[in-house]
Amino acid sequence: MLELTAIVAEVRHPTAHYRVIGFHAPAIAEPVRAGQFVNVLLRPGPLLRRPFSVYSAVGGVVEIIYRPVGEGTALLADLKEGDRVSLLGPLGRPFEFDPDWDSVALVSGGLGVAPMLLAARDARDAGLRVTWVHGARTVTELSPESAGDRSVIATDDGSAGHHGSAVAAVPDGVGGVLACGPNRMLAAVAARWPDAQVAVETYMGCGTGVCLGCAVPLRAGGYDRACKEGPVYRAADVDWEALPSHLHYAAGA
Amino acid sequence: MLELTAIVAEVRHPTAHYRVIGFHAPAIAEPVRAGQFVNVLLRPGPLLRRPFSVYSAVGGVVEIIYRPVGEGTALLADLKEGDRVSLLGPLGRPFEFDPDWDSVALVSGGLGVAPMLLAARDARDAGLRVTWVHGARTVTELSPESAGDRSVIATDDGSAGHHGSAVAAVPDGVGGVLACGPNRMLAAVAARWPDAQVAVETYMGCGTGVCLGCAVPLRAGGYDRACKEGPVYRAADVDWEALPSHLHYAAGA
Amino acid sequence: MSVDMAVDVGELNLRGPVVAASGTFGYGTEVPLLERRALGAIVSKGIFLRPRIGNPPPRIVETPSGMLNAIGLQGPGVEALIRDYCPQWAAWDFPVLVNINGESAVEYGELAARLDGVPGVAGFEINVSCPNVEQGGMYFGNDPRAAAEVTAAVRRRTRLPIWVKLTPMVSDIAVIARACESAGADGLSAVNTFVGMSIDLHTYRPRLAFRTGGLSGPAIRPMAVHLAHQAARAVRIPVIGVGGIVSADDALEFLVAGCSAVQVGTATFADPRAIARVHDGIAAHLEARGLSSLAELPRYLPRD
Amino acid sequence: MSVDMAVDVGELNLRGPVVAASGTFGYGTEVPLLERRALGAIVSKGIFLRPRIGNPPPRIVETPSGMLNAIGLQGPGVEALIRDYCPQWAAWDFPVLVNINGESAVEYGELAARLDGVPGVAGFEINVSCPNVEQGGMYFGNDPRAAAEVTAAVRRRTRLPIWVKLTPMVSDIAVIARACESAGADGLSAVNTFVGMSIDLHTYRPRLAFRTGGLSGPAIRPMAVHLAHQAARAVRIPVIGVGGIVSADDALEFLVAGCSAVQVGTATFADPRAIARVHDGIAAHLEARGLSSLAELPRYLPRD
Ligand SMILES: Cc1cc2nc3c(=O)[nH]c(=O)nc-3n(C[C@H](O)[C@H](O)[C@H](O)COP(=O)(O)OP(=O)(O)OC[C@H]3O[C@@H](n4cnc5c(N)ncnc54)[C@H](O)[C@@H]3O)c2cc1C
Ligand SMILES: Cc1cc2nc3c(=O)[nH]c(=O)nc-3n(C[C@H](O)[C@H](O)[C@H](O)COP(=O)(O)OP(=O)(O)OC[C@H]3O[C@@H](n4cnc5c(N)ncnc54)[C@H](O)[C@@H]3O)c2cc1C
Ligand SMILES: Cc1cc2nc3c(=O)[nH]c(=O)nc-3n(C[C@H](O)[C@H](O)[C@H](O)COP(=O)(O)O)c2cc1C
Ligand SMILES: Cc1cc2nc3c(=O)[nH]c(=O)nc-3n(C[C@H](O)[C@H](O)[C@H](O)COP(=O)(O)O)c2cc1C
Ligand code: FES
Ligand code: FES
Repeated sequence: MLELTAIVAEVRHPTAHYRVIGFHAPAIAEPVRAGQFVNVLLRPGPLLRRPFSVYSAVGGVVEIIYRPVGEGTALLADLKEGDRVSLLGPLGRPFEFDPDWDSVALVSGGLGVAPMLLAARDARDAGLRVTWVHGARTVTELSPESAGDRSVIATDDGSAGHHGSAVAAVPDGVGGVLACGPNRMLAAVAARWPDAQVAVETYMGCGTGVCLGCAVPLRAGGYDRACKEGPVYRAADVDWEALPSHLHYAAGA
Repeated sequence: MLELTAIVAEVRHPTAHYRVIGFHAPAIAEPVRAGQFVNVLLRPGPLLRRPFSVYSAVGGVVEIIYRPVGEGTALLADLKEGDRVSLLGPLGRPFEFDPDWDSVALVSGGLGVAPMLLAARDARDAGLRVTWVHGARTVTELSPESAGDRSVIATDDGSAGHHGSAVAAVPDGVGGVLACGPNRMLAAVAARWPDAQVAVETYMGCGTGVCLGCAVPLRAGGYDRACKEGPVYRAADVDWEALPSHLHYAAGA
Repeated sequence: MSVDMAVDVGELNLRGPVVAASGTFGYGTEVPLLERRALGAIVSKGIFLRPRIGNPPPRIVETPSGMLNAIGLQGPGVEALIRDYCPQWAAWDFPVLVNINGESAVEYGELAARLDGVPGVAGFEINVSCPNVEQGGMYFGNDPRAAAEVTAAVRRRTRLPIWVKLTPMVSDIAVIARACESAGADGLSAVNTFVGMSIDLHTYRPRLAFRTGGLSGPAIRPMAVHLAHQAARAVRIPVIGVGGIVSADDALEFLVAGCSAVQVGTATFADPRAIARVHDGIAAHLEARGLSSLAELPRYLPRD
Repeated sequence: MSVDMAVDVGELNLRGPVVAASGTFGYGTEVPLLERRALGAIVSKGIFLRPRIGNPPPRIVETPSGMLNAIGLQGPGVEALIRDYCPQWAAWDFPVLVNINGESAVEYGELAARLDGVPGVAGFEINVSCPNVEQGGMYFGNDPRAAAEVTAAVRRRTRLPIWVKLTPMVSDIAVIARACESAGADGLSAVNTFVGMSIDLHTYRPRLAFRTGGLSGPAIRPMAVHLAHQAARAVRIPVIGVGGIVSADDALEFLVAGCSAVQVGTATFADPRAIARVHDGIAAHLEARGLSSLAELPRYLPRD
């Protein structure tokens, strides 16, 4: 875990609703793995940092993808090339690739696509075939940058690809399943593939394991820290009933 | 009193330490008179507005002059042409010109020069001869834009003009005296010219007369509101002993 | 807007739930009353029987998301109030409540008696919670017996609505709330400011001449919501929530937490139109949820 | 820097006045200890005799210049603490105090007895002020008799330094402070968090699963400075100021107001180097004023 001041390298708008911002931060870009996150300090701005999954890490630049929904993301959207922010990262446990897998499905809903670009990279590095399955409300939402992999789209309104949930759209016979998205989607993932790895979201105070604010309820009882033992969990290990699912900014996901 | 959203029309740096920012606000620029102020809202920014004397009002643009010393003025310094801020103004009672005067001395220390540009304008409009007397710590500080009027400079360190206080540097025989600057300077003004008009500074909550936060202690007993009955007072009417003089950002004045 | 925003706070029918908080709106006469359509009521600056000059300056300090004030209840006294302000209030189409103060229960009672029946006075807010005066003030609000005594003293002298303004500086606000209810209060304003201090690092002394002041503004909102909720759970009379409201969402937190109405204070300093903004935002929230009146807003109010 | 920053807090000699606040620094082992030269001491996360799972999520909410937390004293219990953390602490060159919690005075005493003499444990901070547990916690801190009883129970079981962490939710902190001093406390940490609530306008229920939480961060600083000052005026033992410190100036306000040391909590979340920054800033302030040691800092501490 590092704390460093990073310079904004670029800002992009891949879709009407989502934005990408890149920070020059080689010391994080180099070690980061899929599923890990950075904690961004905005000053002047809210008291606490804002955690974001690392979306890509190329050429020393750490990218994150977000939707402006509140105080923090509004300030993020104001940042321009050359501005400085403090980053903490890489944080959390990444997705793990089982040597027995020959293929992997990357299942995402809405902004849950955030860790999947890195997951695809790490999967390819591990010699796995990759199937993307992305669920969106309508076709106008982000489609993952799936770079020649097999790719399945599901939309709530049927405006593109499968009509219905991303989970239902996943073809049979995939090896590993990695998922990220609204909690109710992840609960469905857990029902279909108990061994799937899922990246969850919680409110976070510190992102470094000291505050115990990011509690994830476990089926086995008790709580883990999303920022330290998570954010990636074995799907069946999480007590989905007890994990708050009213993360409102993700509702549009 | 108006509340309006004004667009930043220009920013200038007349000296190394001072900055001027102009807001397009004809509805304030037109009626404003010397000694009145505007109350500026900075968002995102501190809870309360920041009051500033109106420095000039030409072509519908209200200018203020300031030194970046704290949270509010730092945000002010970040504003760029085209940005929007909310202004309240014009606020407070202006300097009054006595029809018996034939001339007037404008005595200022440091940023106390702020209301003097307008005072000179109003004085000339009233047909008065104007003498500027400006006190500074050293010659590097702002000299007023005295436009052909008689002008006297006093510096604490003798690096230019009179060596010593602005009050001592005022020539005899001036008609009216209008003054603005650190409270200890204004107390000296009061000692020499009880009838001088002085513009004081206090902390302000509202700027509109409702909070009673801007209390100015009176020789006659009790307190006036700097934002309503002031900020311009007859020098002898203020209880200078009881008026806080530890306005730290003005200490450099 | 088609939403019905009217609310009954005891006997007082307000056209909207947003009230101007005492000490932050003067006597309602200082600033041109823009958008008065949105004003539920005004609570005037705290008054004593006799004129008071208030505390020496500095009287205010800004703090993170808040401010400290130590005005010290500067005011012209009741006779000047009746002469200079009540006639103006009598002409307005919304109620003005007078925030009353005293150094003893008797003084509070006398003030109410003097103002009872004066045209323009629609009710009283008993301030037993001012942290900025040496005598009286917060002392009465700390102690259930004293708070009840003051309330009863006022009750005996007026039939006008009485709100009691509670101090947050207590371990259990429910006890005070019940004491005031039993003594005849028609409503409770929760809460007044929290005591705070700020040190000047140039002088190494308190920044405020009075040394301490009352903390207001968004900083206190989570505490104020909790206290207003505790009060609302403890009594049957309406609670008027106050503390740190800037936006409609802030006001809605108090309303959901069990308050009948809210007061906006410090926010007015930055935005003289804050009350209208909050009022309109509440209406917009209700409309977006398909609710046709404020009364339909869901409340979270488990009873003790 | 040539300034002498060492400070004696009772028997404990700290190399600097800035201490990590309980619950905001974990057990000191989670994050690589950068710049430990600046750490006066660490107070570890609150512990009970037995393991506790803590409260369900959501446990935190951000508020203006502050945050609410309702962690609920999640922890592994004293045996795991002794096994997993104390050995690491024993190797450090600054003291670690254990923040101890119980549901009865007896439990506090047993916890102290179990930890007394364990290498790595330099002292105790008695938490009688946690707002986030159903049993114990703040209840003890509200009542001078209960606070004194807990303090005495711990005093009987250990000769190590004891600080008592005071709750701000009282009308008169001086009374509690004196009660703890008389019962044998070596220092007082002032203050813990303020109770607050925040309402979710989507669910119309409290955002925190525990419903209420403890408010920390800059929002509470003016109140914390006032309470620490009131405590310092009331007792002869050292007071450790805590609440909303982000900068050196914030810390200096507490020190001038009569505190011997300070704790930094929430600020660490945004800036893991906050303690070093505050420490260095205090030293720079002293140097700029020509003071050669922290002891020379002027204090504003009129005695009661
Ligand atoms: C491990 C992790 C990875 C994340 N990755 C991403 C990402 O890749 N892209 C992205 O856009 N966001 C991500 N988030 C969420 C992100 O941290 C911000 O919370 C979110 O972007 C909103 O921030 P804000 O300051 O704009 O909103 P706020 O002003 O804080 O809030 C806006 C709304 O969102 C809700 N909200 C805010 N923060 C959270 C939170 N942490 N959890 C649930 N609800 C919240 C608030 O209740 C409010 O309704 C991640 C969070 C975690 C914990
Ligand atoms: C009627 C009036 C006219 C003014 N005209 C001008 C002007 O023309 N140019 C100008 O630069 N400033 C003027 N001021 C002061 C201005 O309002 C700001 O307070 C000042 O610029 C510092 O603001 P800040 O937010 O940057 O500093 P802050 O972060 O608020 O504070 C920086 C330092 O200044 C002190 N300070 C802040 N505000 C005040 C205040 N109102 N009074 C005393 N001390 C304070 C603080 O204690 C602190 O030490 C005027 C004030 C009044 C009341
Ligand atoms: C400058 C100022 C003066 C106040 N004067 C009074 C008063 O006279 N009587 C009273 O009951 N409350 C007074 N208050 C308290 C407010 O009415 C309100 O309870 C408090 O400020 C919290 O609300 P807010 O955060 O919306 O300001 C005053 C507050 C401020 C800031
Ligand atoms: C997430 C969190 C957990 C805390 N846990 C404890 C605790 O276990 N024991 C305790 O005495 N105080 C605890 N506190 C209170 C802090 O130690 C401190 O008193 C309070 O946060 C005020 O200081 P601050 O504003 O610097 O954070 C906790 C605070 C936070 C924010
Ligand atoms: S966010 Fe603080 S422990 Fe996870
Ligand atoms: S600043 Fe509020 S009355 Fe003058």
